[in-house]
Amino acid sequence: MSGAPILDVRNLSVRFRTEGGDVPAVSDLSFTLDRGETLAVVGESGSGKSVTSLALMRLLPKDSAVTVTGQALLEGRDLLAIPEPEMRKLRGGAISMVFQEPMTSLNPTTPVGAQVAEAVQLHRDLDRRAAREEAARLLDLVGIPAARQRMDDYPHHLSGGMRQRVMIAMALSCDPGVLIADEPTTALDVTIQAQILDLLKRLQERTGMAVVFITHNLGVVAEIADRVLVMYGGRAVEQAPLRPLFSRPLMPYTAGLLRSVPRMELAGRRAGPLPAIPGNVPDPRHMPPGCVFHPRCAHHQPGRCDAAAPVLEAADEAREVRCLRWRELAA
Amino acid sequence: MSLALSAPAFRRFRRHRLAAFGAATIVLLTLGCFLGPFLLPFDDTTIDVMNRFAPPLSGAHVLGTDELGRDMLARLMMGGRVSLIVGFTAMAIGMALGILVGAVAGFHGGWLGAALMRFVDAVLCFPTIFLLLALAALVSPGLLSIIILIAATSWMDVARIVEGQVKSLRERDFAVAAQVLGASDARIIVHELVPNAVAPIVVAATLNVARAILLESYVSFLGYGIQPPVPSWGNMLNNAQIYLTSAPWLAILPGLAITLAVTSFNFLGDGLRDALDPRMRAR
Amino acid sequence: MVDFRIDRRAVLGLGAAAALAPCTGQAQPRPPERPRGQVIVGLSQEPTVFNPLMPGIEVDQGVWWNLFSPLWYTDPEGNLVPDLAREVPTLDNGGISTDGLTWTVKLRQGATWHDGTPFTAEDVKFTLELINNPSFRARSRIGHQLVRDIRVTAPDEITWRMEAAYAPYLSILSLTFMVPRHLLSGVDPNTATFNSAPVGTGPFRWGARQPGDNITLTASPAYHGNGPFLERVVFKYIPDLTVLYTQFRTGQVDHTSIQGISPPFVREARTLRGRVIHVNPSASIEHIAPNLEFGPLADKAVRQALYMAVNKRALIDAIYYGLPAPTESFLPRQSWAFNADLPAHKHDPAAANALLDQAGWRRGAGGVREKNGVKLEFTNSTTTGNPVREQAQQLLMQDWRGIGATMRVQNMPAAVIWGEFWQQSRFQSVMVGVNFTLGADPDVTPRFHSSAIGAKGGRGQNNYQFVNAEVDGLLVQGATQFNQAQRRATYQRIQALVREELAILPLFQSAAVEGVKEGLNGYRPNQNTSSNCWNIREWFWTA
Amino acid sequence: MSGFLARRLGQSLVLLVLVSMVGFAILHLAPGGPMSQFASGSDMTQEDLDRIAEQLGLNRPLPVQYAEWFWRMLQGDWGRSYRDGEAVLNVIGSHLGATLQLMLTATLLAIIIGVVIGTLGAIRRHSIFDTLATVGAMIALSIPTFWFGLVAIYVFSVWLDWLPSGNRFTPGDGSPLDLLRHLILPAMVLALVETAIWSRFMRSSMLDVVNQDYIRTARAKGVPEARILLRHAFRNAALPMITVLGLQLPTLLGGALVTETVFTWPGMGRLFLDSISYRDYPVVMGILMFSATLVLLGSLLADLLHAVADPRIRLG
Repeated sequence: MSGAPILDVRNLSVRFRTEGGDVPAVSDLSFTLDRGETLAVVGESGSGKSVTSLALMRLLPKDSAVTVTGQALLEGRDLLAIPEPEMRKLRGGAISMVFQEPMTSLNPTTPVGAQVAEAVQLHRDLDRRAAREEAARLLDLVGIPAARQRMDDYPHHLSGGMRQRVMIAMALSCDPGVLIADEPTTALDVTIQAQILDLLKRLQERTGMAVVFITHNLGVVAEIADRVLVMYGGRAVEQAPLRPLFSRPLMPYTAGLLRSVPRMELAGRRAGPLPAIPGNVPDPRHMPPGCVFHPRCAHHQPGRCDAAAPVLEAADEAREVRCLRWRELAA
Repeated sequence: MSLALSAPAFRRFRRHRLAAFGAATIVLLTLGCFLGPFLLPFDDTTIDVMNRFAPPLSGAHVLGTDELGRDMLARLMMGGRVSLIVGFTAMAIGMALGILVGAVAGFHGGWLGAALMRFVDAVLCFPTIFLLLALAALVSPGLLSIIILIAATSWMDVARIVEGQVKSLRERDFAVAAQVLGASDARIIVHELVPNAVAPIVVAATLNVARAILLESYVSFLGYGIQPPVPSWGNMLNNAQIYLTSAPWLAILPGLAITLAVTSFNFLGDGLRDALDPRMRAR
Repeated sequence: MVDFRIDRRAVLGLGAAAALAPCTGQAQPRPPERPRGQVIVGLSQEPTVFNPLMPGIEVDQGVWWNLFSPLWYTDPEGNLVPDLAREVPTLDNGGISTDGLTWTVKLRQGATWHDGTPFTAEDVKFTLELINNPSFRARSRIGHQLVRDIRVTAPDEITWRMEAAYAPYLSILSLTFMVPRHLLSGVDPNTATFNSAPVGTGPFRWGARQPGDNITLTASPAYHGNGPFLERVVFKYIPDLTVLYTQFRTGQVDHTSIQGISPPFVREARTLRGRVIHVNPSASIEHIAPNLEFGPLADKAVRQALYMAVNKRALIDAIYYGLPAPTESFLPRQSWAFNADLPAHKHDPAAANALLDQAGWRRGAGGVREKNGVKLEFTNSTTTGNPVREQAQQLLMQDWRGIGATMRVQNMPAAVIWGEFWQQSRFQSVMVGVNFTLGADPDVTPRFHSSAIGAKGGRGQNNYQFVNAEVDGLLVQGATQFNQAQRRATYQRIQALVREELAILPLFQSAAVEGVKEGLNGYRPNQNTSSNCWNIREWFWTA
Repeated sequence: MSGFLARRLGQSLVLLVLVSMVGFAILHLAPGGPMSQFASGSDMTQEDLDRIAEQLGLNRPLPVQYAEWFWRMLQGDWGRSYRDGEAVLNVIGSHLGATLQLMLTATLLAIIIGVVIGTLGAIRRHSIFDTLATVGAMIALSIPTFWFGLVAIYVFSVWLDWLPSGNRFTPGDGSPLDLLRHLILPAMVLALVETAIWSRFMRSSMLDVVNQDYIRTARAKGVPEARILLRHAFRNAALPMITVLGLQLPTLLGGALVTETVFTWPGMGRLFLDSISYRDYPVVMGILMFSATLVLLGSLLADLLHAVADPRIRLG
């Protein structure tokens, strides 16, 4: 179980066509994911994280307003190019996804057990009864107490945390190689958040799946990630293993993000009020010239940062960064 | 996987194209009905018994003549005036009544509000046409009475909308804050509530014009409508019924006019709803 | 069905009598031995009243004629023909005493009710008494309230005394159907089951009623008269005249009755194959009813000018397709009392203008005349939903505008216009068709006697508020005369006076256009009965 | 649940009393009266008319008449028709069948066609089909029903001579085929507007649903599109339709009135029209109360059904 990455995303771009013109939601994004690895994709809202995950699942609206280019090789097969029926078989099978909103992501008129069983039955050759058995096992696995009794409950009977466990059970039903978790804990309160993260870690250890964990919460990242991909304005701006990134961010944006997080989870110390990054996420229709982060960057040099667009360059064998001044700043 | 071609742009264009079509048609109809008769060599009430039932495009009368030899185009225009006047004034009165009742009920709440809203509920229990006919028995037919009749059957929805808005806004912080700061009720209504309620009201108003024009034709069809010799699209249609086989254009033309006008208002209302109601915008 | 291929158009215009039998040279078709087939009669109003003594309209009466029998009826020529009576009482046969106060009626023997009970003089007595029963909602008590001391002298003979001599009572009785004592005594006659399952002595018996849709009658084998030759009669309610005509055209109904065929359809109807169209002069006189107490209309000169300004010919020819005949009288041309020498109407707007100028009506602002501050303006009303009448109104409006008179249309639903608006003379003018006769009797006391003005506490229907001492006197005289020649003179003088005063502006004697499917024999229009369904007993299909 | 039911029924009864007052006042304040139609032509005199009005109790003060009517109604006696002397409930009952037949046929047609059109329109949003369906529905909602009826009669009865122009059956025939032939045109006309309404509601409901997160979830599970539509989207989209049904059915009574007039269909609508023009107060009141009850029951039933079908809803 080593060697080639399980997922290899190359030059992924997503554009939306709107009244106001073309919107590049994701630009030229490339990353890899090794088996069993957890990659955290971090960024503020609007940075393109969720669009990336939906693009990989091919769940973006299938109309002419959306243009997706690039490659996403899942064990060598390009998710963006295979025919839809094949893709459908992969979805929920080899690659599955957990969404942000547990309150609305379950079908309100179908008992939860049936929803899990449906996923099981779709991808595995089981009859109804066996699928139901399997669903019960999965619900139990994700830590739903008295799982068998809750099979016939409707989603509205369950709490948010429980619903998210159901979602996870559904996602895991076919031992996926890759699980994309799109802010799975954001909508939950803190104690539940921790439980769900624990659960995910535990399940990952058991099944050896790779996880793409999308979040804006660096606290969560610290807890779960092996590697971190920081996105800003639809681009990857920094990519590094967890520890080096946290201890020595190269991109000023990453540094800003880290400063804006209560650091107790990270180092147990806390110093004064949290300095948020000034300014707002750029309007994707009017990206600033040069480095897209320069209007908010404390280190930006007029005439340089707003003139040439930086490229993503390798900082060392494990790290990449997109900044014109990273060497100066690191020094 | 690469998809091309515009969609949202086209989609919005299409959307607005229908609304624009509606608006343009309404403007044209209104202009035509109010200015057109001045340009025509014929009067809408001049009878010419020697020249009855002239088919369209057969002579001096572009759209032919009716059962009394009157010019159809002139009558359609004058009828359009009446129908549009009925549509707009009935809508305006209905709106005013609805807003008044809704605002009072929503603002004061309590037993008065409850009583008003129960009354609204009771009136809504009557199927519109039943209520309309029952009310029609009360008054002698005529332009004013038909306007009042239609207004009397189309204020309840607005009352409900306004009452709901007012009530929900009243409970919101800013209205409470404004009240604490000593703003008068009227000021609160004008500055805080009206802007919030205006979108659904505008939509309802547009759709109610369409409804009023349609109801006028129903009432006239059932014999309780505008009196001769004043034409309205409804009574023209009613009178044309017996000539359906011999002079079908007498029935077809006003029917088309009604359909066109009502469709236009409905398109416009639909477009306005899309534009004004953010919840509906996704459609 | 047999197609006789006659030149229908030649036959049609001639009206009632001519169209009776298609003149094909073939032998007159003979009725079958036993009742056969059915006739579907299309009606534009729904018959709902089946107790023939309660308030009903023409369509109800059309049904009554087939379920019930009067003592005698008036035939199309105006003769009284005995039915349940053996003979019509007259001064000559002694049935009516010379002072007109004692009446004796000899009854037919062997007539039975549909349930088998024999019909006797007790039933006649019961019927007359029921009409005067204060708790019974009897339709009309005109004439009946004069009846006193009813005595059954034999099972087939009855006699009574009249409070006052009243000649029209003969005609009133010709429209009074007998009801069965054994079913109506001892129960509330207003709500008796009889009212919804009537039992009569007529040619057909009650079958079934589908409310809002139809009534089915079936042949009564025990009927005492000629016929019936049909197994079944269905009275079908088709509320829309257009649909009624369409269904007649497509053959779904065999006969369109009462409202019949609307004038606009007549031309097309005459071209239909297998359909015979009858244009029957009816007893209804279409007129403008002025309120003689209302401002300008109180002035006789105004009425005369208005009348002269009416382009009757255009009205009749264009709007009514030339079907009705212009008239000057309130009586139908066919009445024995009709006055043919009334001055004829002349369309003369110039003379009308001159007359108004002379009478002091000067043209004011907008060309409308006025006199002493009173404008020559009035409203005209009729029932809504009658497009043909509305057209006539608009034509009159234009005619009268030409002489400086403004008429505005103010139409109302029937329930409103004929309510207090009409009964209490709240109108200014009304366009209406009225049958002034009682059966075939020309007595018009309720319409023109000064004591019959509802608005002045009167008991009749003189809603014009016509007051004329000479007419009053003549009306009293006519009601007590039993000699027809004398009565004719009286009523001809009344017609002349009403025409002279223009108490009504007569337009025309209405023509009812009714259609009959070819092959249906026996249809005989009768303006003395309110419905031409009066003799369905004689109808039969050509074999 | 029973608490909810009791409360709703209580509210409904209060509303019904209000309805009866409004209706009674409107009717009896209207000029004219049930005796009017005899005044124009027949042999009845003013005296006769006054006498009968007196006998019918029409001269008493309005509150007295109302009180008596109300008290009797409570005891199940809705009075007797002035027109034919039948008990009002029987009168209504004898016209109800025809109306129900027409209404149910039209509704069924409208639901089936409307739901299919609406669903397809939502799935293929902004396709040519959807555009046509949208425009078509708008036009259908804007056509005066009676005019459409007249045109339909002109085309199908007068011109093509395929179908009868009115009535419920041919007298003396009444076979199922005959009934069906008579039913087609009026049901089609009545269904036109209904179909438009249903397709609009269905489309909008379906659009609501297909944009829901759980549909995305289903896709993420790899559920085939067809199954997503049928199993996941349709069921959820159909739920609000129950409410539409509950609210639509009674208003159909009004729509049926016009259609019944055009096609001389012997139903409630015609009865109402005839009764209003006759001023047959007991029957008119009866119909008003009946339809109001239907409206209230409709919405109550819709709520109940909705609660049964939608597990999220708890009545309380």
